Amino acid sequence: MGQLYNLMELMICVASRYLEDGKTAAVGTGAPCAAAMLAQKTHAPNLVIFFEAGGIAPIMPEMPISVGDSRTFFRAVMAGSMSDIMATCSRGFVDYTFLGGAQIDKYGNINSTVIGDYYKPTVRFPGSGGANDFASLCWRILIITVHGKSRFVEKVPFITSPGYLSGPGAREAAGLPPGSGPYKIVTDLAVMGFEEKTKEMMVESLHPGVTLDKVRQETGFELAVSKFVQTTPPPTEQELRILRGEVDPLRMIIGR
Amino acid sequence: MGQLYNLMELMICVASRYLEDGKTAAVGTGAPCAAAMLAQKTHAPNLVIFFEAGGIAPIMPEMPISVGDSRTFFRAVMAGSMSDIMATCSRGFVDYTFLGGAQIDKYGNINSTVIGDYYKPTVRFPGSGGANDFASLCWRILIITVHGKSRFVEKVPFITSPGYLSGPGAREAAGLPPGSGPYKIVTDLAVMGFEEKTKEMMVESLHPGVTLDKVRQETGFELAVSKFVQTTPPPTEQELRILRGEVDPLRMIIGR
Amino acid sequence: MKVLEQGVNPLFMDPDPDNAREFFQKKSRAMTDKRMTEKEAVERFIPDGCYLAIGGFGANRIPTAVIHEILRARRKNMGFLGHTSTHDFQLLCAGRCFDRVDVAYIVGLEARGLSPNARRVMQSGEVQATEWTNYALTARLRAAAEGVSFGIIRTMLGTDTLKMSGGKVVECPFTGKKFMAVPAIWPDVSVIHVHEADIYGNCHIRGISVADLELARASKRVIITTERLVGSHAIRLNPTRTLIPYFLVDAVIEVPFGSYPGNMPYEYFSDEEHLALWLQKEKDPDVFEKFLDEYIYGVSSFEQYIERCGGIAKMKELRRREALVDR
Amino acid sequence: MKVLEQGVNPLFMDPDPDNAREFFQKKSRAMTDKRMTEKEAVERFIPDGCYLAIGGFGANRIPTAVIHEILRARRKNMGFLGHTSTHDFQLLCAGRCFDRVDVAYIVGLEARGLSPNARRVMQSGEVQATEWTNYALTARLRAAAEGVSFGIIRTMLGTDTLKMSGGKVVECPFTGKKFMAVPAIWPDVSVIHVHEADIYGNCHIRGISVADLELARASKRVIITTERLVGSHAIRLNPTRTLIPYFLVDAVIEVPFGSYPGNMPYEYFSDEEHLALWLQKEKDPDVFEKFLDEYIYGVSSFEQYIERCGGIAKMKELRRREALVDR
Repeated sequence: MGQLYNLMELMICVASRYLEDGKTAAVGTGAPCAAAMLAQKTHAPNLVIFFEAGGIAPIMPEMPISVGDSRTFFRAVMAGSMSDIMATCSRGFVDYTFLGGAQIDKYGNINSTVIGDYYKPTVRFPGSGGANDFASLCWRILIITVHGKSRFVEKVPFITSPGYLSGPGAREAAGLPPGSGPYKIVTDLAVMGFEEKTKEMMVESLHPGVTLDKVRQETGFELAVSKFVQTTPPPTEQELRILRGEVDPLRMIIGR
Repeated sequence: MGQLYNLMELMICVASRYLEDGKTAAVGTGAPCAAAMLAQKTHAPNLVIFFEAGGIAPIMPEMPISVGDSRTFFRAVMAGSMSDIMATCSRGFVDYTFLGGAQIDKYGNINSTVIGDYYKPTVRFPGSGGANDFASLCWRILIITVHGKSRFVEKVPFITSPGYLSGPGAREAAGLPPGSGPYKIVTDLAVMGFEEKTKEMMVESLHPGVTLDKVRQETGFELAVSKFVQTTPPPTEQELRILRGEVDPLRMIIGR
Repeated sequence: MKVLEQGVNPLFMDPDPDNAREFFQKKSRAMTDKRMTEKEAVERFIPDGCYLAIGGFGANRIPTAVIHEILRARRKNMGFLGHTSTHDFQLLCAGRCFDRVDVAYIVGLEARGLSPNARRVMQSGEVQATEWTNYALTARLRAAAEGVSFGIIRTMLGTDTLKMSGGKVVECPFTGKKFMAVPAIWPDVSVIHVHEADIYGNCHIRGISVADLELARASKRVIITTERLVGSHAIRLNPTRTLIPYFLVDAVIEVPFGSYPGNMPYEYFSDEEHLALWLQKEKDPDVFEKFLDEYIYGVSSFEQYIERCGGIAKMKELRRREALVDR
Repeated sequence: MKVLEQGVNPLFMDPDPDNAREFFQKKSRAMTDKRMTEKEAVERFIPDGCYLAIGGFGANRIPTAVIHEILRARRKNMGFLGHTSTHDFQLLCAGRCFDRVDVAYIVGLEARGLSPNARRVMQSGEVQATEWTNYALTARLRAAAEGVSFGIIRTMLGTDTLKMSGGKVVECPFTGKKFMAVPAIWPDVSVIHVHEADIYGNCHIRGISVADLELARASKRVIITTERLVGSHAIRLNPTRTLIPYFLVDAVIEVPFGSYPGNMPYEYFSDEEHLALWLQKEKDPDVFEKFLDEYIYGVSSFEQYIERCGGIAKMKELRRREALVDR
């Protein structure tokens, strides 16, 4: 299998399938942007892409390297402002957002700020950027990240961006918009959703050749498992051809 | 005297003298705009004019008929928005504003909303428009109006736009920016300022041929009088020539 | 949040952003051809009783064609956002279309004088009013555009405008100072006239935008009338110019001279003679009724209205006035 | 105003709008020639200890020339608004210019990776930080631009980002719902790179404005670097395009290729090779020191820096990259 596609290609192809046609998505650079562009070129030609710095619905000639570079508003419908983009998310106009992050816990909370003491951190990460804003305001949060015990932890030491926080009802209690929250997490091993009642992370499909034990080994907490665990359909030839030929010909992302 | 200039011309010329060069002024249409344009063409060439609908520093080819018409941003420095203009006033960037109004009281409070019961008014006026906003946010409020007992009342029945409200300290107590407030009132009879301690309206200069008794007759409350009441210098030939020839050649305002 | 003081008059619209979010979540984001006629737009998006807002500034860049259609459709019991309204308000009063209004500026036509009929309507006691200011209403739209339930300004404080409003005075949690909190407002529908739009509703406005950026974002439905339709490439060629993106828009109507008798910046000046005629005819209700029949109710289209007002000759004259030739 | 919850970290700037009003009241409104050199601008408007903000978006439309000059002037103990900052933050860390930072996005260069030196600086514990988000900082600037002491948003809620911020959770006086209140911030000085400006400081920006509309209005002093100077007639011919009016601006510096090595929309793309070189050289502090001497401290002007980076040939190559010829 490994010869047919690499794990980054797998993650991008699988993630792209969750973006519905005719919906709106706020994305960052890297894999999330690649997944959104791939969706546009396959099943979701009318997917509307927003970038936090102001770009709306660009016709991207190539992968942007920054969410504020000129590719993010090339032949766009509008080149606006951060204030306008975030306000649009706040009004409920943006259906999906696509995030990464250093660490994630069972409620889908993300840490991209620090590891160790905040005032003298062992590791300082960039912080929220626009991630907390998108995770608060967009309807459905998608996350792409590689699996690993140090990344998938019981409770993140610092909640940079909100998942379901401490569990059911916690987002609403905190003042976040009702009906919003983490939706799917796509890793190099599996796709996880969230259990309806408990809001805990739940394995929904295993990538080809991956066992549930393997996923559990790479996860730092007790994973719920869907009654209907499936095998993730592998990337199709068409997906791979478009991803390699049109979305990321320079292999900026899939070459990593 | 009446042959040399009419009372509207007198009011406009006198009012224009209070606008300093290099300062900013938010003005409405009619006499206030004429006074500001006259000031620009005489002693204050660098007076910067703002219009509430978004025009900043236009080179006005003629008197605007609306604060939102195309003359208010003809060859302007910026054609912006109401939000931006009001925000600029709120930040303290606008030195003067120039208002009219149906009624005014001894503290410089203005009524331009209703006479009689609010819910079934005897007379309904336009309301605040941007007047309350300018009177709240600009540093110095100038008012042009004709004198009369029914206009100059002890206490306006409805405070549309704030003067000194109930007296010393009242603006600050209400939450309005410290240091702002009514500055001068120019009528067809006199120029009034406000007494430093009491914040009450005070006669500062009488127009040529006007007696203090006449002003008192036309005022519905006890007017304070400055120790140094002067006679208002009449419009100069230059002021009249420019007002009639360049500012209002169609006599839209001075013809009233 | 501690409320130190508050207005006594009602809010006509729900200030809850989550109800607005629910509506906007369901609104289509599809880039479809949204062209239709004034009649269709009023039929589909402006029912009796809805809360309406008009873009532009009273008699500048106003969507006259749609307002005339609202009168011809005999719409009643509407709510209205009386924000910088002049001729638009005068028209809706002529049709007795609304029974409640958020007031910042009404019944007046600026330097032109006051509308006798609009005053009759507002003095009848039949219209419920809540008082605000131009900036307060802009701030209410801005808060709605930002998806929050209120905005913070420093005006209205200490006045009867505040007492007769629906606003509240609050204390800043950082400075302890007093500020005016005004509730967000999401109008049911707004109608905005622009210079250029494509068939999807991406819009350009030349000159001041007044409060239309905020209005288009706050409104649940947006009807665009445009001087001219342009190809989508004209939008994508210069996305910096887009003020209103397509996904906010529900209807696009091409209406040349659409702001007549108002001013359209860079296109044509206002018809002051016609606007003066309105103020004169309004003095006598019977005379005014005949006037309305002649110019609105007895007219089948905006084009016919333009003809009755002098047609292309008049339009050419107003273009000359606007262009300031010889200056 | 009832505070339900609040962050524990300090505000680095005074949120009182009346102190800002006092400053802005005294600021000149005169339309004077504001051209000067980077050296003069830094000398006059960017003293040790001041609170600085940078326009654009990290490595897009950034005022590189002035940032280099800040390093050469050995500025210390500054405050910094870490809003969408990438290469700008990397530069200021290289100069160890600041000791306090409001954080939304720092130490990273987006898809390019993380800055080893910036991480060393931030992990040293020598820099005081307060945590925010991109929108929270935009909202803080927006509140300042509106002349009020706080703004209302719906993000940060429920997270440690809130706990480590200086924000407060409040209850809406209209709906009773929880919102995030963020304090206004008026930076001492901001530096913004634009496409066109006249000698008075009226500015055009092509493409996204990011948060520069709010930033220019919130800042007490504004330094503009511009790709090219244009005559004032070019501004007055199309006032709709003006994003930053002259009276906000204190200095205008013409710097062609001024955003290099960053991207300047419609002009030239970012120099990814040079930005990659930074990340590589930063790994070893000694190597990095020599690198800084070669490209910044040992260089007398931005023009000389451009020369060392490949001069006009490189610029032509980046223009080609930006223009997307053959696509």
